[in-house]
Amino acid sequence: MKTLEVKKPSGYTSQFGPAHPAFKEPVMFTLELEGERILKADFAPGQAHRGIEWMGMRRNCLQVVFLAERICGLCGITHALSFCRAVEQIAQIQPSNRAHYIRTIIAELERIHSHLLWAGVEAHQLGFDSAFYLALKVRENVLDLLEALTGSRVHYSVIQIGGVRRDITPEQCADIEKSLQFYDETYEKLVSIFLEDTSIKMRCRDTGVLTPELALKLCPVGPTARASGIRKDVRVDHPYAAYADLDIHPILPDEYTGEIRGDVYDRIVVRILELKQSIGIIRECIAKMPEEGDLLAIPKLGVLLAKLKAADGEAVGRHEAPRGEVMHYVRLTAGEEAPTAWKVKASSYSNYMAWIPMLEGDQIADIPVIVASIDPCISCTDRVAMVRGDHTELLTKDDLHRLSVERMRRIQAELSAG
Amino acid sequence: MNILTPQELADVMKEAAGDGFQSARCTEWAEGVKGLTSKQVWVNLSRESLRPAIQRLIDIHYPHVAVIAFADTGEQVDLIYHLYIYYGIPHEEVLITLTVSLDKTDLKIPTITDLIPGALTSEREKQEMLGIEVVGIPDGRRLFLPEDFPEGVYPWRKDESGIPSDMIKELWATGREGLPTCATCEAPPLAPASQGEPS
Amino acid sequence: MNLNPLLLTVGGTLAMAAFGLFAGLSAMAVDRILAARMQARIGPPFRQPFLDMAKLMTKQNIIPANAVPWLFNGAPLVALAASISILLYLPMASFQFLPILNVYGDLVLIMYLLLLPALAMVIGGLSSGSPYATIGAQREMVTMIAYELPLAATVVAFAWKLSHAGLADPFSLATMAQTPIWSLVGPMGDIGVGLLLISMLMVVPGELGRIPFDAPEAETELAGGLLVEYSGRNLALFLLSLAVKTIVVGALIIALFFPYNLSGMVAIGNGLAARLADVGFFFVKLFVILFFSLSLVRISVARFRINQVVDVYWKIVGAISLIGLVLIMADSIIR
Amino acid sequence: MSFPMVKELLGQLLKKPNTNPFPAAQLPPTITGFLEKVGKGEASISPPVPTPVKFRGTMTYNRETCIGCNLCIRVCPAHAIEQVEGEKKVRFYLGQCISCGQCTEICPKKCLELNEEFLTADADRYSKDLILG
Repeated sequence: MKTLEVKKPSGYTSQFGPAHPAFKEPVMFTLELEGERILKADFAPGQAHRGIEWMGMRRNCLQVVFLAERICGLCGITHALSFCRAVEQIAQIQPSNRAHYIRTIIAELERIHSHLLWAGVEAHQLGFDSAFYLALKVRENVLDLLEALTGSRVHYSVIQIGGVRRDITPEQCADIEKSLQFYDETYEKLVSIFLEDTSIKMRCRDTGVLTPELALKLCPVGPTARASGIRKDVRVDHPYAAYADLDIHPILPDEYTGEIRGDVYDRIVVRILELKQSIGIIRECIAKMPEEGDLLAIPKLGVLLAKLKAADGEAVGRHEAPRGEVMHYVRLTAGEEAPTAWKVKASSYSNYMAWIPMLEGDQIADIPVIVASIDPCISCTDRVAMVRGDHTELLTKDDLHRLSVERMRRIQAELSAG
Repeated sequence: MNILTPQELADVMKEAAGDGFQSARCTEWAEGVKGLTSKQVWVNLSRESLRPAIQRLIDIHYPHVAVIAFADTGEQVDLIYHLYIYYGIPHEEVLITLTVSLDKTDLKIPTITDLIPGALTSEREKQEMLGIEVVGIPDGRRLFLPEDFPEGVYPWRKDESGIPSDMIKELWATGREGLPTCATCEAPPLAPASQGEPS
Repeated sequence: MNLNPLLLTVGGTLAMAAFGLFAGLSAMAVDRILAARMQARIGPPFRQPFLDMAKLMTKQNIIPANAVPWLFNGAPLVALAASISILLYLPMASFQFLPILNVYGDLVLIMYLLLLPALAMVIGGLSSGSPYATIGAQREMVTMIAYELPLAATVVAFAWKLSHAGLADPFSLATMAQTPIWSLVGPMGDIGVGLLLISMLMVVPGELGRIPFDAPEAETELAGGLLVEYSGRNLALFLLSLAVKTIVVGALIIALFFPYNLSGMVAIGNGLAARLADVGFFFVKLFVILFFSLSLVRISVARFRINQVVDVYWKIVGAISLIGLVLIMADSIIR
Repeated sequence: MSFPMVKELLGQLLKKPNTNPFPAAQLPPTITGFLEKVGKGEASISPPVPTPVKFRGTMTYNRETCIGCNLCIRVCPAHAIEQVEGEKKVRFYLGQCISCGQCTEICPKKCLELNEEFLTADADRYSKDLILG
């Protein structure tokens, strides 16, 4: 355990973000540095807060399903599935088992492409761009498969309250099997490149350590928690969709390295091994998928809308997103179309706190690597806070557009005058 | 570690909450071919008995705080603490939900970050989004809202201290009536600033 | 036709500067295309670096508010001038009149001139007043100190061997061009020179600030580090100085380890044909050296932290070069 | 000391790049010049990756069979559908449509479908060809 003896803070305070090439999404870090070493770290998220919950409480449940799906570009299915499961528990709608299996297959396919993108981004933060290109090249295969299954590469809009909107036909099962074989071969290559490469080990071993005791206290979720030795995986602990019928176990780094250190390298190990696990889950789901079973418990949307308006109660819908547990708390009151309360807990919400102990004690060079190692999923914003002197002004997209048009007009005037 | 059934857990919560205890119920939900059920315990209790209940849970199994949810029910604000215990044991996890109803005149609640530090993010968010004062919070700064967000406006509140209608700028409505000609770029006035109810 | 020597030198310098710029940018283009193809990408057209430089020249040249203007603008000029001046001391292919300033300088001067561009970058970074640039400047200084050890060991080994073999001017590159080092040493010495070659090839990425030793301007950490505040013409000058430095380092390794000329080995007659063959052979050698020391290395490893840069250069590369030195000495004493 | 990436890179050097060069392998000097050449047949646009069978592109709206029941407006998450005043018809803003396809399912008259068109980029969100009906 790296003990950090904090001397008199003689360092200087430096800010990383909100716009910084290391973060693909805006989050601001204020760091007290002493030379290269980080003494104290503090972060301010929310530059990308779009008030999704506020919008959700002004839409009916059918609209909220597709709004929830667009909370995050990478884990769309997660939010749609969690919200639908919450509403199904309130309105007592039980989807058919075939729908459960299709949901599980799509969710696991999403985990594969999300983990691959994360591996690429982590490699880019390490300055290892070839691994970034390789990961994204390999990821294209599952994106094309998902595009064939659901009609779109990112937002699948397959999950609906009461089941799924599209079936998986036997030919599509054959396509799935073909791309799973592709991933069986590339899995060996990914393991050798991401886990056996000397330069990655040099950079990631003992970087951004989250000790098991601290991990227990700060309640992280997903691979970040499992890499620090906490056996927490919603698919195992909480029986839902088709996961209850499969025997899966949480992946911990000691399966590959034989020890648990809770550093960035262990997080890479957990995520790469989870790729193998997902491939196994999908194969098992296709084999055990029940033949019959209607796709939607209530096919007619009008009837569904009426039933949801009459529903009353509160429930929690959960799913193990690629980054960790996603939980939607929904409360409906009879007679109101819009949910009375809707709280979305994305996986990074719980992992934010873990940044502080990870960053302190490491070097500046490790900041992008550590920040990316919990696979943060922050999201984008449409307004800019501009600081002029001490007066802060709020500019929206239209103001920015107006400013740029005015400047263009001024330049054209100067050119024509000149 | 002997695993208590949801009913036993409800009784433990009842005894830990003492006179602050209001009600408790257990719910189940089964999915999949095998039909294994997931277990949830919903407990309503008062503000004073929140910390003893959580302390009692810590003795059983160190809980994982998922999030503190909220609900604005007219003259009261419910704070809903979601905690998991028995995670790590396949199919045994129990979700314990402690609901505390605070009336809007006295929005104070003791912090639980000294028991479980992971709850800080949630408590800071409740403070800025609902106007709740968390007594003893170690770091009460704003988390998600920007520094220049007006004071006293709490986005999740549905009463007068919620988001005023002049702050709402429906982007989907912007520039819909007359099509904006790019020369002047003056987007025509907005649709009347309704609360955004779906038409 | 004995042109006035001053005119010859000035003309030679201008020609060499043009050659350095053109060859540098082409080396960058080849490097980018090959790196792209190895990463399964199409990659830019060959003229891309030239277009970039032309575009940068026309872009606005912003001087930050809290920068030191004369230092900020002077640094790029010094960097480019220093890089080009090294070219004047390097023998290339079999041109008799090269190196232009041969009589005035030798290996030790080249080692110092190699430091100047990096030093100019440090001064430019420190004078630009941005925290990222200051961190980048500190890292550049550390990297410079780190790769001095293997560089110095190689120079000492060569100079000692030549002086031990009784040659007149041991530090001059001209003498090294006439009597290649390989011919002076026995089998054990060959291993020593081979180790020195490996250590020099590992110094190339550090010298040019490329991955894995590009901590000073690490794109994802310091957002461009040293060059973060530079734009327009100043940035173009810095990038040009890096391009020329690529040729310089390549030509230096050729001059030290592979001073052979095609016309010497294969009789192509003399005159223009032999000269062209030598130039072609020089570029082939340059391409092979830059490919294996720069293009391949920079895409097959991750970036090192600054303390790892020092560890690698002092412990690993330093050890290799010192063992090479000892082997050469042992070889000449025993034989 | 293992560097597995080197073998992968050298192997890739001999293979074809993985990029699909849509619309052109490298950026032409001017886009409009390139498009004019394509118009005149001197240059050709390399085709995009083919879309699969049931790809969710943009909306097609059969204005005649529409009876103006506004059910689609109730389920549209993005408020992309708007009532036409004075007529029992609706208007679609494809600039805001998120292609979820929920309106195609609730429409009693089946006058809405998702087609396979995805090249709908436009400078102005409210340009003519991005508004249906």
